[in-house]
Amino acid sequence: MSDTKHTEMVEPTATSAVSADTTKTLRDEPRGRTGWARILLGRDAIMIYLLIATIVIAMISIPRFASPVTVGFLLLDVIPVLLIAMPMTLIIITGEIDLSVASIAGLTSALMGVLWQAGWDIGVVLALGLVVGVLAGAFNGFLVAVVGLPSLAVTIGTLALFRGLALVVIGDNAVANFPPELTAFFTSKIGATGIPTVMIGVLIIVVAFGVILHFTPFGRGLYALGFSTEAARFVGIHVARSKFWLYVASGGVSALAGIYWTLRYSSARSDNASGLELAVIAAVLLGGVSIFGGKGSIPGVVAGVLLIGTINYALRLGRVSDVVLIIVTGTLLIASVVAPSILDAVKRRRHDRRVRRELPQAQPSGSVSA
Amino acid sequence: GGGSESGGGSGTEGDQTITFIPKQLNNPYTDVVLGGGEEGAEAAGFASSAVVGPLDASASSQVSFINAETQAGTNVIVIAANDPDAVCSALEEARTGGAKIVAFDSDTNPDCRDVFISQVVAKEVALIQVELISEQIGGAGEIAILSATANATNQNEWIKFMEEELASNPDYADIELVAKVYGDDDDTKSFQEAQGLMQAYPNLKGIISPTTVGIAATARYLSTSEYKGQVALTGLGLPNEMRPFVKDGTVTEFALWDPAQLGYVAAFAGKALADGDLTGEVGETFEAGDLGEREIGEGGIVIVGPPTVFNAENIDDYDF
Amino acid sequence: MSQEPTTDVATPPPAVLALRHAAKTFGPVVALADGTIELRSGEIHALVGENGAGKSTLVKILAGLYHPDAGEFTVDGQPVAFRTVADSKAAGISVIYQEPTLFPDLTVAENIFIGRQPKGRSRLISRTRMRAEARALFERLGVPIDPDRIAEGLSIADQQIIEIAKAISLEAKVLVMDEPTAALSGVEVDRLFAVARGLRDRGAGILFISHRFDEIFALTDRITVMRDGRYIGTHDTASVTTPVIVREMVGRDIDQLFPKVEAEIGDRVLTVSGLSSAGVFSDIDFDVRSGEIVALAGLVGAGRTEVARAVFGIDGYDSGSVELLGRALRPRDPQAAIDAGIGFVPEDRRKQGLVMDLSVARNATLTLRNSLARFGLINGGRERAAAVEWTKRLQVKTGSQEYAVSTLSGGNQQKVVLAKWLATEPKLLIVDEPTRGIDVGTKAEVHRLLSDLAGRGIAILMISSELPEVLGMADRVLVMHEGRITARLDRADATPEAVMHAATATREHTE
Amino acid sequence: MTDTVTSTPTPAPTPPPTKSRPGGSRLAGVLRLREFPVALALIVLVLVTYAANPLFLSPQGTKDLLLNATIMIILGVGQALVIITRNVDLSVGSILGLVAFGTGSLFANVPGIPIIAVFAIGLAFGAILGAINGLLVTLARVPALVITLGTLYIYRGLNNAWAGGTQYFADDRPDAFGALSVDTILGFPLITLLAVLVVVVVAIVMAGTRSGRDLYAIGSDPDAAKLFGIPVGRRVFIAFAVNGVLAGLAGVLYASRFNSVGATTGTGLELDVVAAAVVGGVAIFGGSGSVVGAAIGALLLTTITSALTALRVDKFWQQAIVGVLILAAIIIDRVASIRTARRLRLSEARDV
Ligand SMILES: Nc1ncnc2c1ncn2[C@@H]1O[C@H](COP(=O)(O)OP(=O)(O)OP(=O)(O)O)[C@@H](O)[C@H]1O
Ligand SMILES: Nc1ncnc2c1ncn2[C@@H]1O[C@H](COP(=O)(O)OP(=O)(O)OP(=O)(O)O)[C@@H](O)[C@H]1O
Ligand SMILES: [Mg+2]
Ligand SMILES: [Mg+2]
Repeated sequence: MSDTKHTEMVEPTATSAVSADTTKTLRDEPRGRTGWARILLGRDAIMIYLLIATIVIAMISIPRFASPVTVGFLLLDVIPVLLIAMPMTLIIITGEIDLSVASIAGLTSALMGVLWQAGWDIGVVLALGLVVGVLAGAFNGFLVAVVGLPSLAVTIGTLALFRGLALVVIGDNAVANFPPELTAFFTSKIGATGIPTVMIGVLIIVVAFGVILHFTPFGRGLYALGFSTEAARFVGIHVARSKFWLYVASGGVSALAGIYWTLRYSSARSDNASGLELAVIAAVLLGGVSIFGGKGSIPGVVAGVLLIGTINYALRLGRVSDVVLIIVTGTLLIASVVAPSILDAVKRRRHDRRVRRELPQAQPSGSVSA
Repeated sequence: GGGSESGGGSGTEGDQTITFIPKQLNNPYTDVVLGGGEEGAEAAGFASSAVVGPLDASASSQVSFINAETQAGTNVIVIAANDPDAVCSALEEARTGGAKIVAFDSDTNPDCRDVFISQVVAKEVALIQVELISEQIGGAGEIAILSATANATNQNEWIKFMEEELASNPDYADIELVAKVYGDDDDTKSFQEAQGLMQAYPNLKGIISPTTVGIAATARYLSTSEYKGQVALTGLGLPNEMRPFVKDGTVTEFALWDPAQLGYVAAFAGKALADGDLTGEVGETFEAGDLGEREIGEGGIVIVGPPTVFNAENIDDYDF
Repeated sequence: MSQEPTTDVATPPPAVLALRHAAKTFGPVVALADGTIELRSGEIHALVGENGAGKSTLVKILAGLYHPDAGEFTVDGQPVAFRTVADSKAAGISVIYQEPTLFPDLTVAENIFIGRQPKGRSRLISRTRMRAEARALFERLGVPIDPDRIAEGLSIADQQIIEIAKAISLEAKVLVMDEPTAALSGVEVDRLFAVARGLRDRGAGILFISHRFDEIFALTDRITVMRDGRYIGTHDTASVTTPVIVREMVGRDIDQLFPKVEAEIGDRVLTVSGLSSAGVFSDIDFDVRSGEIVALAGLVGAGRTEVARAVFGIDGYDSGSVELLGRALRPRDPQAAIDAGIGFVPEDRRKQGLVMDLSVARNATLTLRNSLARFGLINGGRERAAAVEWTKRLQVKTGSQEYAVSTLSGGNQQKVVLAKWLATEPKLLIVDEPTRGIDVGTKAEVHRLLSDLAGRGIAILMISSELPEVLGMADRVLVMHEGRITARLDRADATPEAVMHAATATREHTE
Repeated sequence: MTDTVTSTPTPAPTPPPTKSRPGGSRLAGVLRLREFPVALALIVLVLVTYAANPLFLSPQGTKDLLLNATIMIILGVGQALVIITRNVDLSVGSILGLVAFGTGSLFANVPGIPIIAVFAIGLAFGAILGAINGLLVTLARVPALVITLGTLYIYRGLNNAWAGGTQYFADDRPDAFGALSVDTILGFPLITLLAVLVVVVVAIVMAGTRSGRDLYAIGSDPDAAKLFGIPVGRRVFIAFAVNGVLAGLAGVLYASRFNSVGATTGTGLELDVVAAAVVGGVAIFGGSGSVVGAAIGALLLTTITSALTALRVDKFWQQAIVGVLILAAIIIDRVASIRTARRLRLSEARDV
């Protein structure tokens, strides 16, 4: 059936139907923003302004902060969080969570160490590292998406399991003698820009996740199923399949983070990246992703990751104790969720006042149907 | 002094800076070491000294502190490495920027530092502990080791020497090392590891814990259990922490060096390096303030002093 | 016009509850502009109005859930200002909300008594007493529900019955019921009415909201009409007729409620053969042709929804086949069904039909997400255009396309569901209870729409529990009973008696 | 046919066909309890370990087992309260740390302070920290996971700032205080008895009082609870505050049992505590589970570590086994609930 035919079909109905709009609105009440205003005043934009403000303040108040060296060191520090935050964003948007990411990175690292020690080719070592991450992710995905178990509980279990396997694999050894060319590559910079070479790969991954989430049918489906899996099923979204692949992606990207970690620090150990999961989740939530699912964006999360990274680095450069840093991180996190509800309360109060002005408290009804 | 060719924030002699990066902040042993370090830094003539470091003793967490110091143009970085290799590339970068690197307490990979200030000769520490435990258990029986983290450089080196000594020295032929466990320098974990040892090895006669957190936690467990007085305990501990356990008989003797001296000497070594008076070659010497002249030994290692053995008689003479 | 606004009536029995000139706004939306209701004790009072007229909003004010922006509120003549639901409960007001609100993890008994569980001698909760009291309640309602069963997985009808049990057990002096019958079948409705009359006779005031006029006229004593968030008037039920009420509700005359136009019936679109699912339905055979409206009639729980879900691929089935235009459909794959040209308007629009927190626009284009993509990427402009086009065509009343669909009234929500399926240009549209909880005006609109769609050659499978709707709309009626089709009636043969007979089929019909 | 029972149009039937469970099937009831599989796993674990290493249940061994579990049990009970309301508190490790350090510092700085006063202050301190979580969660109506992840960092930061490198040792505290976690009654350490008392009291409140049941209702469906008039905010706030009190109690007991309290005391406990509750059958999305289950879960998780050591299982395997155990618990729970659902369907179908 063609589009035009369809139009004709419904049009008559529309014209003959009631046209009374029962949805009255108040005068001079701010409407939902549209177009550019929505983008420029949105949650993501605010995160980006905050990031820029932080950078500017740091440049002014902390000597030497304004330098390409900062860019290099800062980015090298945030790469693992930034990487893992990508699939984590998608997973949290679907209303699930993955706490096992850091353990997968640790497992990858441990396995790389053992294989490399045993004399395997480095290419094979890297490939197997990635494969084990993907398998670990698939295991999570199977339990969460296929069996339908609650992800918070499942991934607390696999958090222990994967870290435990890392210990089983490498024990208390640490493997350090990775090929120097390779480890050097992982800390190398692009010319004089100070930007680490590996950022190119990271950027590709970030853009890929951004496009998937924001510009594909799959991404649209993720938001829908984040709010209501049942309604999502009724529009043909493959709920289990979508979630399964997200966990696989999470496992794969966590493995990449594990590889990066191993080669950047040139050290494969069972405890690599331990505790990173909470840092990633903190950054993702700060970036505006709702822990209940359905809300969030990649630009916001990138800004969130960089904001924490920048504050982190600036405070260290200013030799401010890490004590302050964790207090700041915690406060930011709380502020990021509390601030909107305070704003809401303020808005509601203003609204109430306006309403009282517009709706006389006791007006004779007398209205009779004519 | 010679012109140090620092890149980033080159310091003439008058405005040199030094930064200490311990394994972990807010740890009592570390605080004593750092106290000595800051005193040394002042005495050696640094314009300013700072202490930065992570709140957790994880392998890679020190790297971003090194990076920040590199960028800040610090002249001397004194570090106790959580992982000998993980900090390496960052230290290399710092050196490229002109900084001098002094490792203390726990060594880095020798390639990425100028000197290592060691408490004592590693082997000597190991032997003393074996000797103490052997005395306490009467030269025969099962013993176990309760260490810090599985990757701790210094602990692992001592353990290696202990194992070698137990295997080779005929005096210890009747002593059997049955287990090595790790308390991760965490009070709770060490406590439970000690407890697990008792159950898993009913015939256990003694425990060596070459880490201050581990020995204190183990002592606390023993003193509150039926094993008090049955199982001997020795290792490396802080006198202030161990005093009650020595007094109540849980522990007879344990050892340690003076941690403050470690920091103190490290500061002077850093100063000599920064001034160009020292390059890190074997046989070079430098003046370490009140502690006199020190020499760089094999592998670029400077030994601070012999360990002290503490027991009920002498423990009240020490306050750290 | 025959009406007597009670505001003018000389004070007969005083109102047990009176809300006057109440207003409530949500952001820019005025949900209630001038709501007024006066409820006397010992009466059953109907509140009627189109979808979005503000009935539920008014109810939530009575319940203490919403704080009105303006208006005066008295209970027993005393001004009150409820801060929480607990306040209104304390004042003797008990409410059944439009949407069932059970706690899925708690037992049925506990759901009824939560917050006021009977206590035993130890001053702790006595489960035995609670169970016994729950059982007594169900006996009174004449329904056998196990009080120890957890509420999870109960059918909507059972949930609604538990809500009713909960409300009457409070022995409140005011009972407010917001569309309690929407999910109930005739027998259950009758029982509810008997209970309601009993309560009235004992002096309770009952406020009853429904879109079904037969119920309103059968049960209530007075009727209050609302339109556009405003009070229009109150009538004695005995002295008023449906057309009058309808005119007041919509502000105009509704001439034709079921404008079935004869459509040309073409080729077979859907063929279902031998479909069985153990314990749910068996041997379901039927087809739907283009331009034809086939109704699946039956009592609630006959298994109609289950058949539709299996056809659409939400649920699996054990044997049989589903073919669309001669091509077999993959089981358990709704996307395949959508691609093949099926649209499905489910019965529970809040849980299944819509993603309540997403915007109107996103909801309207969710079904289009694949076809809006070029090279795998969605074109934002086309998406917006599609959303605007389809919500306009169906005249969805909303402040903005960007508002969450949860802020719309029930009827407008249903229109969004229809919009999103019509946008896929389906060959077969399955509509499950398409007018549940929808006002007369909108209902007529939906019927006209379905009729139009059929006229355009779309095959329509309609599930409905409302007999007039079934009889008015369908070309053919299939009646189900206990998971089997017990009768196939042509439009001409489909009398109310024939359908009801098959729906309550005795053995010989099923064998 | 499935459950057509409730909507059968047959005229009002005689009393509901549900039979009250006869006494004989009480055993079946026990077998169906959510706590049953965990308790069984615990018993099997203890027996197997005992068979392999009799020392495991020696008086000292038993005492150690119970002592190890004590703090986790108390934390698990508190966490269960919060999880049942469909919230979570990740800050318990930090609360425990702050209170433990506070306890150490009280004894060190206020010589002669009565032990009971220290307990009171510790509990009050915990209550305040928990109440801050509760206030933020209920007033700002934001997800607990985010808030308590935030306070996890903040409380830990405060602990670090307060303690610095200072640690207080067992020596700084009166012997009577330390003896609490050493002395036993009939083989049960005093503080374990305290933990058991906590479990019993909280279990009775949760099962037998209206406010306890409200917590389940809130966790089962928070929106419905609000519609129903349950004071959701107040109840959730109280759950957080009580959890804070219990974390505070755990902190005081920590100071009694362990040697040192300082800046890092209690770090990283949060996920273990949540795991204990989950293993004990508390549904992570609220509404079901019990504090007794959580306590058994805590006991199981702490016992497994000791058991593996006693069995001389390679210590590198321990964490992996704990992971497997958590997963097993969740899967068993799911299987059990599927079977319950099937049983319901069948029984109601039979009633037709
Ligand atoms: N929470 C809310 N936020 C914004 N708008 C709302 C909200 N609740 C209701 N509305 C709006 O208020 C108006 C009245 O809604 P209400 O639910 O009271 O209608 P109703 O008469 O009960 O309709 P129905 O018969 O469909 O249930 C509608 O236009 C609706 O969109
Ligand atoms: N969500 C559910 N959970 C458990 N059982 C359900 C659920 N929905 C329906 N049922 C049960 O499945 C059986 C078939 O119900 P179904 O909804 O298919 O009937 P129906 O004929 O479509 O009735 P209607 O559409 O009028 O509700 C009924 O016994 C019903 O109680
Ligand atoms: Mg309504
Ligand atoms: Mg149905």
